[in-house]
Amino acid sequence: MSAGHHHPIYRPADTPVHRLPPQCKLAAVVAFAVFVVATPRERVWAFALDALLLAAVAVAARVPAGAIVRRMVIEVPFVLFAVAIPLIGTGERIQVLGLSLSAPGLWAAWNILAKATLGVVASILLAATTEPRMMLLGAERLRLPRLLVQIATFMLRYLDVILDQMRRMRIARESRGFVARDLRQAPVLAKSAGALFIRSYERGERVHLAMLSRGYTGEMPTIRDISATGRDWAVAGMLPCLAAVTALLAWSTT
Amino acid sequence: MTSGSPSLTVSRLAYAYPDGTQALYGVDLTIERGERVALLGPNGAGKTTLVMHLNGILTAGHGTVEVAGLAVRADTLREIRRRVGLVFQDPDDQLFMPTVREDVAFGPANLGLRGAELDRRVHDALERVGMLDAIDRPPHHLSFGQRRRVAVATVLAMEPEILVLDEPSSNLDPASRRELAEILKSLDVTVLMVTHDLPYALELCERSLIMSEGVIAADGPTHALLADERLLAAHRLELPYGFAVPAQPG
Amino acid sequence: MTSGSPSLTVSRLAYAYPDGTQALYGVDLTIERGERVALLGPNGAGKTTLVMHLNGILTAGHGTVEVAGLAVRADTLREIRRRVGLVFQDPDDQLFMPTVREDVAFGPANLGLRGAELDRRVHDALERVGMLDAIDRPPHHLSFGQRRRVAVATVLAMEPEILVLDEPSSNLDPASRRELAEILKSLDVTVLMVTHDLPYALELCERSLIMSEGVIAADGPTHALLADERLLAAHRLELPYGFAVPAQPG
Amino acid sequence: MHVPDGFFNVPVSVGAGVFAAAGVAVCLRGAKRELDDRTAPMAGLVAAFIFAAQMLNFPVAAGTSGHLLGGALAAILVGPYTAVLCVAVVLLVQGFFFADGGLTALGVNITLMAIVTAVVGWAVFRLITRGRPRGRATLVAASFVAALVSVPSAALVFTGLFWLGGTAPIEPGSVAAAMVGVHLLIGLGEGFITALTVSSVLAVRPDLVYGARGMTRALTLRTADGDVQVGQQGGPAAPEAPSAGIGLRPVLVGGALVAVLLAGVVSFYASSAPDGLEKVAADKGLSAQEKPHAVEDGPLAGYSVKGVENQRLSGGLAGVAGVALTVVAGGGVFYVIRRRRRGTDGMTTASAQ
Ligand SMILES: Nc1ncnc2c1ncn2[C@@H]1O[C@H](COP(=O)(O)OP(=O)(O)OP(=O)(O)O)[C@@H](O)[C@H]1O
Ligand SMILES: Nc1ncnc2c1ncn2[C@@H]1O[C@H](COP(=O)(O)OP(=O)(O)OP(=O)(O)O)[C@@H](O)[C@H]1O
Ligand SMILES: [Mg+2]
Ligand SMILES: [Mg+2]
Repeated sequence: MSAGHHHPIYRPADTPVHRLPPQCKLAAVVAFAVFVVATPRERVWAFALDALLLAAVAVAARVPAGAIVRRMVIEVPFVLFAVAIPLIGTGERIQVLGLSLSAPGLWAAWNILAKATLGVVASILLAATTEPRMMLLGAERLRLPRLLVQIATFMLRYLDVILDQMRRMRIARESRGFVARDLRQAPVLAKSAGALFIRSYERGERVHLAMLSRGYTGEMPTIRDISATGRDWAVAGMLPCLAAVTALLAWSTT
Repeated sequence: MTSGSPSLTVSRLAYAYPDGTQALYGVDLTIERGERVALLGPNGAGKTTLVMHLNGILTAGHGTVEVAGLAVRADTLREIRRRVGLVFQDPDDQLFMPTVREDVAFGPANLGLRGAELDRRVHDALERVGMLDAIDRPPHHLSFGQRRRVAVATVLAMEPEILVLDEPSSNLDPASRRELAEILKSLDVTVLMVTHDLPYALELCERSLIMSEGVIAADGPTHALLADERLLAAHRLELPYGFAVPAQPG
Repeated sequence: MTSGSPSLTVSRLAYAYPDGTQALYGVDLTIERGERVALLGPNGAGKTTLVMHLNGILTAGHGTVEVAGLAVRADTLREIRRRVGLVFQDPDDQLFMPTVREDVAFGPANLGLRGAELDRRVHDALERVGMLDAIDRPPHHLSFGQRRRVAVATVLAMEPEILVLDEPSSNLDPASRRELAEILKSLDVTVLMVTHDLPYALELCERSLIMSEGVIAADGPTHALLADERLLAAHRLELPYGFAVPAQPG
Repeated sequence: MHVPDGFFNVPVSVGAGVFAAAGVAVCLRGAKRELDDRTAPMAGLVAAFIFAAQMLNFPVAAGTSGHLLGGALAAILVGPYTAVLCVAVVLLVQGFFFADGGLTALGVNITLMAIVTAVVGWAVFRLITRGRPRGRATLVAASFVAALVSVPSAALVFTGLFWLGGTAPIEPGSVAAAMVGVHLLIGLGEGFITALTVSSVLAVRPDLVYGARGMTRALTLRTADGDVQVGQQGGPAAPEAPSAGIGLRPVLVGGALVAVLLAGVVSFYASSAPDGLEKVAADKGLSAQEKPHAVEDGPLAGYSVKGVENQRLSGGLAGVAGVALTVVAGGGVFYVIRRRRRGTDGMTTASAQ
């Protein structure tokens, strides 16, 4: 991550998706994820429909497929886990390519892979089209408790401080001839990690004091208006509504 | 001297940092409304520590601080901070918002300003320090001197009654330094300025305080203090190379 | 001029920060062994950006940097950093270990020094900047000026061939400022010093470069440059209040 | 341990969601007592730290890797209530800004990684440090143990939830064995990092460690009026001294509440969605009641669960069992430590005589 305030996952652009008020997008993505999870796993076609919905959003938001795929590595640990389920799963076994696999295990693996992937892609699209600060404002609009929003605000702010400190310390080390080659350098790194903690802590504290001394009372002044119109909600609601219809169809065609 | 209570009254102020280092050993000072006072002294004298007490960022271990008659206490902090604007020694401590515009707007917005009035304040303040061009850039991507200028703007935008500046001229280029002096002269507020630049202090402030080892060691007209070589030398102060005290001080 | 290749050669250096801001637009300069050169210029001129190229912290977007005949490239970085000691503009960028002692020892230890020799270096360096008392304190609990002094010590302890200092005198009290000048004069190394303090440049460096908007706008004897008011004004430089150029420059 | 979407069935996801929301609500109220106007920034800082630390995965064994959970660390630095908020925020941010961890699994993730780790970590920490001269060594050791215990506890609860509503047909026994085994190792890493961090903060800024309140020595100020002692004036912003610290009791009560709520909420939702539960039960062979169970031999959990025919109730009880196990495991550790301590104390007195 670069030490910028714009998170790299965010891709600035001016599309209808970017312009939607953040609270609408947040609610839509959560609802979408819920309907996907509620879809019975045997209806493979339903997941294909959901994937198509996301693809449509990605096209509308002009988020290239490559960017999404690159972000999806976050899923890798669970893909590995999912691959293991049929091998160690219980229940009736079937032979696939000479391997004895558990049939319910295969279904479970498919279930996790499909639902997790759809969830991850939906989150990626949300993060790619919503600035972190807007996301926080949106969360506040959705009545997420103030204190939580504030903690998140500070967290993002201090993440920059910490990453910035890390970067500064690395530059300082290197410019005095330090090269981390092998384990023998670990003590130096451990020591500077301890110092990093305190330094970020104290810098964060000073920053906070600077805020206090400019009249901060615990609430970020909201300078931008992000109220949503009925139309915004209708547009954002399309994604979860279609997913809900898909889920309903999937249930009713049992 | 003007009517009413003094702008700043500090008495018997002592303070130790949490790690045990004592920085202030009993500071007494009074600054009247509208005065411009320089705070001089060697590195580690306790200047920054003192300054942090003036708007309640640090609170008195012992002793009292009063701002325009109002004691600095937990329940008066909001009012105190509205009155006292503080420019930190390290601009990185001062700037924390994602863009220069939001950073400068932060203070006035906390005072309740919105809309056109807020915009005007932000523009004015940035214009004064010559950083209007950078209004939409992230502060941490500016050069050090540029950050210092924005830091000054964040406080100017709040239009405080009392302006406290901790080495505002360091890292500024000579023209900005003069421009800052002109800004400070043009404002009708009480100013306390920490500086290591003695000619700058002489130009801007009629009165100076010398702080040393956690106490105020001298207090008087800048001109007189700077003429006293023994006093200066005792506190690691000296006039720079090539400097001649002008006949008629600023 | 001494024999061999110059200490520093920069040619056609251009650089843009990752966010797209271009800071250098083609810098050319040559500094001979043993010279002391001041780098002057307004805020945001690109001085820090240039300096960061001299030991490979930033690497040339375009153009070349050579240190004593050795091109700054990924494979020469270790050797370059052994030769060039860089004092950052912000002391917080320089100091990162839990105590002052460890911080000053860090550089020489990386050069392979151990035991008594290492201790001697640490003590000498801290003594020179007058910070021996603080040897066991955490650097981030020092005052700004004290941190600046320790930052200088960390580089002095490495005894580099070429010393590059980015506004080393800012935030120093006047006596420390003079002491630093004396240290620099006593060392037999090439010095490139960024500063906004023109009298200081005049005192310490025979030659100056003026950097402006990403290029070197002037190069010549400090005395001559500072006498040229038109040139100075064009680059936001001006002599401070009360300063008279001494007849026989430093 | 970031659970993705689709890993747990809907009833468990929703149940855990409700539970997590209730827990966070309790902590929102509690946090106000722990810190003053520094709450949000300090919590934000700790959250940022945990976030940064979670980005570094360390290899554990056999190809798995773990990362800091941070609940215990946060509890020691900022207090248990605030700690839950910190970690919850980390998880929210990871879910929404980084697509890490499923959005429908947020309830599960918050329950496991925020609530369980912080509550267990803090309880262990308090039990070890309570009533002892709290030297730095004690605090650091307590931090280590607290963090070490908190991680397998979370793994245990995970197993409990998995048994209730995991979608994968794996024997809960092997899940328990694998999870707890791996997380014991991760716990070691967690303990190490936590102890190192707490120790380094204690060295320079003891006033910043919530778990060390009251330990910081009074400062002596030399003034014109002679020497004055100033109490824990704290660093900047002079917070009013936090009101009386939170004893162990609320934590235990909270833990019990957790158990009851978990059981109640989950079984309630399970009953409202019988299809889902039946499906899972069928998948896992739970309804057949013939699965050998990892906790079967446990005197408490095994007996009661085995004897219960009603799925719903059995589900609820399993939830209780999961949490109870956590508490018992944690309690066992304190008990051993206390016993050991008392033993050594006795020995020293004996040798003194
Ligand atoms: N955070 C801190 N923790 C502990 N001690 C500190 C801290 N900050 C400053 N000190 C110490 O307190 C004393 C006064 O420091 P202060 O920053 O007030 O000095 P100053 O007069 O502002 O110096 P400078 O001119 O260098 O900025 C110094 O001895 C310093 O080392
Ligand atoms: N990290 C950064 N990202 C983007 N732009 C930057 C960054 N750092 C500096 N800049 C920009 O590059 C230009 C040159 O900056 P630089 O820091 O080199 O100036 P400087 O000459 O050192 O100024 P000063 O005297 O204020 O220290 C400025 O316009 C500045 O805003
Ligand atoms: Mg200071
Ligand atoms: Mg610079």
